[in-house]
Amino acid sequence: MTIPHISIDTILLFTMVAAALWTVMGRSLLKATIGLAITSAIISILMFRLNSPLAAVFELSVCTGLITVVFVSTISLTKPLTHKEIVELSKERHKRFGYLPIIIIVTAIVLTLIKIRNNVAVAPGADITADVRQVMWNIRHLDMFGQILIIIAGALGVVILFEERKRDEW
Amino acid sequence: MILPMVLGILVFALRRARPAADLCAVIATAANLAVSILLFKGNAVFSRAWIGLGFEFSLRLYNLSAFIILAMAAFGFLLTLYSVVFMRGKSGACLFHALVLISLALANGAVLANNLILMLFFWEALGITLWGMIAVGGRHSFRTATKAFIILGICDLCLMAGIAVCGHLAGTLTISKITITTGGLGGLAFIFMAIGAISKAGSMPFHTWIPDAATDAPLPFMAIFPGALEKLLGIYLLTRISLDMFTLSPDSWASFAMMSVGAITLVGAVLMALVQKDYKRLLSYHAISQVGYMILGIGTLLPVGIIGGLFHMINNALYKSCLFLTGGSVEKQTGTTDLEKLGGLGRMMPVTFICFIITAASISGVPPFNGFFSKELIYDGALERGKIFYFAAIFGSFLTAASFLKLGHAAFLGKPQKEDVKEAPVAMLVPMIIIAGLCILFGLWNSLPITEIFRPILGPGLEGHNFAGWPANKNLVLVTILVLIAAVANHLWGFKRTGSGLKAVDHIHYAPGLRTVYEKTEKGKLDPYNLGMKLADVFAGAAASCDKAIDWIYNNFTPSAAGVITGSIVKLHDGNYRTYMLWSIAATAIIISFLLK
Amino acid sequence: MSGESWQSFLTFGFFIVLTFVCGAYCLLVTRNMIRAIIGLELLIKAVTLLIIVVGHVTGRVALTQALVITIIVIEVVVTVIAGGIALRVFRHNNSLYIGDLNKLKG
Amino acid sequence: MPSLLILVPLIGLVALNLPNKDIMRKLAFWFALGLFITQILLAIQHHPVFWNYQLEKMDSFFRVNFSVDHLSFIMLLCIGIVSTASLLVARHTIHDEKERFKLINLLIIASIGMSGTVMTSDIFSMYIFLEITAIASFILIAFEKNIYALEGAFKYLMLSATATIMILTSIAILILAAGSTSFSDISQAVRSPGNNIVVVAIGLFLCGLMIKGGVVPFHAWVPDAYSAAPASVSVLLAGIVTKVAGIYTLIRTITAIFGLDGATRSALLMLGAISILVGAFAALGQKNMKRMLAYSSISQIGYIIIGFGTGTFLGIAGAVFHLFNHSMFKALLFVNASAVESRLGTMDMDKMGGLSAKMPVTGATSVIGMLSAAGIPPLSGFWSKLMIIVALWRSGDHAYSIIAILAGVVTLAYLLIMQRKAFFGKDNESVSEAGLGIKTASVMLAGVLVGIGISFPFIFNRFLAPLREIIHR
Repeated sequence: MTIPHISIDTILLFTMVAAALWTVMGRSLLKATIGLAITSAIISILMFRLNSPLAAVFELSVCTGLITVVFVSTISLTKPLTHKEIVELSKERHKRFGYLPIIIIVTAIVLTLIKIRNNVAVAPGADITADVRQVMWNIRHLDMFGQILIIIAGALGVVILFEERKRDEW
Repeated sequence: MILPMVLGILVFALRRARPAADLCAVIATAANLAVSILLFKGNAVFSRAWIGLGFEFSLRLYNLSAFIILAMAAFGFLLTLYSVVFMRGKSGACLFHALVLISLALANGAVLANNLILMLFFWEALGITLWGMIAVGGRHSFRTATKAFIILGICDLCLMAGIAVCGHLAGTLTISKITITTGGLGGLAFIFMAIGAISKAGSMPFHTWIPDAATDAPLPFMAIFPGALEKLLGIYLLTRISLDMFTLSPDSWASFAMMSVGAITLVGAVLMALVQKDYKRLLSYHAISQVGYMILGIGTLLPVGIIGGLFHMINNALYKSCLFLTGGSVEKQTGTTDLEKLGGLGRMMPVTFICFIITAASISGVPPFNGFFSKELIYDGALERGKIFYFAAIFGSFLTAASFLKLGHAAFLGKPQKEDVKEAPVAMLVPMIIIAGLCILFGLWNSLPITEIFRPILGPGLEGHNFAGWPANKNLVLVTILVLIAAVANHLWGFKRTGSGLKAVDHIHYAPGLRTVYEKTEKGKLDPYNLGMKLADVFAGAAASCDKAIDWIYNNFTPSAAGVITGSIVKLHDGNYRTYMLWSIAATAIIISFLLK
Repeated sequence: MSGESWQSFLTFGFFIVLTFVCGAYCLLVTRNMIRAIIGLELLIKAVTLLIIVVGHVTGRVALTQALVITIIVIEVVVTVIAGGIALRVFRHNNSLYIGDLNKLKG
Repeated sequence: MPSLLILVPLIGLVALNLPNKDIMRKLAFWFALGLFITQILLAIQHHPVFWNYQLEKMDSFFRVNFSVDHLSFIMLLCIGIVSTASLLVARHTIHDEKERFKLINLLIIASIGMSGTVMTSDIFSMYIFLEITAIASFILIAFEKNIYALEGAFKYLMLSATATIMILTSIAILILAAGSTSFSDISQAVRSPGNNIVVVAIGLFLCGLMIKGGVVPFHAWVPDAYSAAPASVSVLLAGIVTKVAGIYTLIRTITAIFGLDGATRSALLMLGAISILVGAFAALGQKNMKRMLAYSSISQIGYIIIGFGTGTFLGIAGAVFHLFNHSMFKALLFVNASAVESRLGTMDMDKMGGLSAKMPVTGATSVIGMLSAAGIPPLSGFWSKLMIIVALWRSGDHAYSIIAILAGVVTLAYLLIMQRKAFFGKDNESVSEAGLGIKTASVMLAGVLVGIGISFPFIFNRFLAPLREIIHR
């Protein structure tokens, strides 16, 4: 790979990786969640820039919004750690996660060294200018059924997993 | 043609109601017998395209297979009759009968099959029923059954490999079309297939499960399987491969190898038999030893030897199953088979005793019983091929006679250990009497089986030879009779020394160092004999430790090796998903880099 | 494919791979169930971005958008269920420590 | 009209969850049973009127490129049978009606997912259906909500999600190369050689599927998930879910899209051999019945992979046939395990013994299952193993065929250990035979095994011989 040109996209991408790094290395779970939301937001901006507004809106609303809510509520339902524990944990965490930036830099260097030939020939498609909704409803409506099924399954899962039983099991 | 009957037997077998099952078993075997009598002398090929993979479902009936089937059917019938009485009231009797019937059907299939894959199919399935039958015996027998199954399974794998190589070489799997020479791969195939055949027959070193099974498995099993069916099958296959499938010359290494295996088996096993103190165990070692004769006979690859081997096969099946049956009667009536606790049964169980005498005389090769004639034929063949084999055979014969004298003496003569032992029930006696009668018949009228059955197997090229009647070589007969007399003398001598029939041959086993020196000085004449006995003792010891080593491999080494592998694999699964994920990612990386190459 | 769009694909790919590394490292190293799920989220996001980029460079924006929308729906459901399992585990163990999740082994 | 197989259950599912739940709860079992049995019948008959007819209205609305061939038929049959067994077991192991209702709902969802997977000819739809199945499975494994169940579900979820990411990355690259997601388009684009990035995509895709299928070394979640799941779910999971999600998809994508070139072939053979050995030896050391069966599953999957790796017609037909047989006998063994579990409350084999006296049906059928698994003639498992071994031998991979034969001994060893510990030996008092549903399920599966074993030539000509078409496409 060649070294990427500097442009808005590149800056955004760089921020994305930085946000991801922060997510992983962040001290508390809440910070990690916020980091994930930021990553997600940056990705949705990138999607806008790549002519995919619908996906971007979806990403923004669902991932940045809904998932963050899910995580925050899960985290708040679990027991918060005491300050002392956090300090102890974070020391250990530095040991474990300290390698990540190094690994990322190494990967980046390796990637710049790899040469990938551009011999991917794409056949010109008919739907280059097609509308998303058209595609979704006319070509990929099986996916819509899949989505319905998955949502039903998810609903059942929520019912089953979050429902409290009367007698407490081991 | 025979298939519907096989299926019928299977259906019968699966019926579970107890009294009905007994009846069914008898009827089914009788029907089997009737059909095989009808088919006897028939010559037919039944063939059908099968699953479109180039295999054929083909059965072939010709004189050898028809004869074997007849013999199996007869034994099946008689022994089922016997076992119905013997097993009455024991747990698992129904299952046992069912398994016997299924085995009979499978054995029929194996004999009839004209396609190696088909034969393998039946052959392997027999292993399962065998396992089941030993396992019926009780708590201890499960282990034995598994051991037997593993040994036979490994040998069957050899057979499978042999078949694969055969198919590769001959380009067909139809037995009657295969002709292969024993060079290179062909030799390998021959070795593999011979291993499969002789292990089924119970030859050394694949024999170790038989004595164990003798003590653990139900007795009729011993009479049916190692006594009759397995011998018939194993020797049948050996004949087929050495006569039909492979072109062997009498001077080839294959012949030499087979004869060596035969000689070693017959001497080694009989030495083991000599020192046994249990009726059934003793018999089981003889069952192994007699296989040695057959392999020796067939291994000569001379017409006389082959006919002797085949004749010996049927004779052995006769007297060995009858001997096992007498053992069964003794066990049934006295509750034990330990020779030290038996004695003086001859008066209380006269019929059993007479049957025993007849069959023991047969197995020892006393004229004019059937064993004598077949052994003479084998001696003839062996002598022609090499003196050493002849001496081994004669020596084996001597020890056989000695051990049967001991057995008969200990069990049926001497001081009665138990009072009021009754004769066995009629249904158990009938098979014994019939078989003993056949022993005499085949002895006196030996031209019947030889000219009618065995000669056609070898086909033309035997004009002018008539193997029936009294053996041509009178010198051999003389030697045999001398050996027998020597055996009797040996026994009497031992009996005088120890005063017990059981211990009459102990001097062979215990030939001790000090006493040898003493005897050397006192009886200079018997010196070579004693030395020989000492040598025999060494051999017996070696055979025993060999036995133990093989046992150890089967019992300890394999499981512990498996245990180490298993243990380390299990330890790798530490329950942490991150480990598992790491494996996955690493494997993905490896696979992708492999694909990129 | 034109050199320009190939170049832009490579640029995006470069950073997407880096994000992959982040997420995978998080999955492999973390000791907290929630953080493991967050790592998973990062990976899925990187993949969605990759698909959109592919759509952009091949001119099949409509198709890839449709796919991405489905992926996002699936992703949400998976995350919710994973969160539910984590919550349940917390009820039992009173911790989210992954080391406690090795009762099934061998 | 094959889309009805997706549509009808979906509508039924929605209807079941409408208000007035009491009636629906009672109805759910029969509805599901009807669905599965219909599916079995349709798959056996493969009547052209149903499978080829396009409804006028549906054609325009439901323009899904479902393509149903003989491989799909076999898989649909399998799905129907195992789902039925699982349903019957569920009826007798879960006593709370509310809980059972939820479980049945999820069962239906999983079976829709699987049916969709085997019918679709679009790589992304395949992914979606896989995901539907997977999500239903996560919930089903965690159904009892004890810590083991949660742990098993979490591990499965994590590894499955990893697989998902691999598959999606691969799909992205394939779209880059082909511009479309249908099998035929990708297959055309992929077959030009020398395209490294596409090779990476293929590798990722196959590895993702192998995670889902539980091929060594991607297998480690399998025993945990199987042993933690409730009885009926482990029947479904072991019987069919991993087979459809991992192995069927592998066979389908390789035959229809990627093609089996030399490197892929040797990779498959190697992985298959490793799976056979690792699975068999690991099973030898297990004390928990379900775990042992799970490792046995891994080993049998190895046979399927190795048979498929030969690339010949005989090998692929053997692999598909073994896939079917394995579904049947593994489902049978798990049904029996659930019968034992429902009566003894434990899966520890050291605490069992003498069960065949008290549970005759369970004991007898498990012997049949065991013998079939060990490849003993004339049960069905023998034929498929024979086909695989012969195919390996003919294609020149003698070493692999010898491994396959020798591993048969180990297979028999661990199954005998299981049989002896659980069903033979000392008596276990106060145990009674399992419920009617479980008995029905095990007798049904055992009947299938025996029947197929006996009528093998017929089965071969009717179901396996047409598989030639998937190779020569």
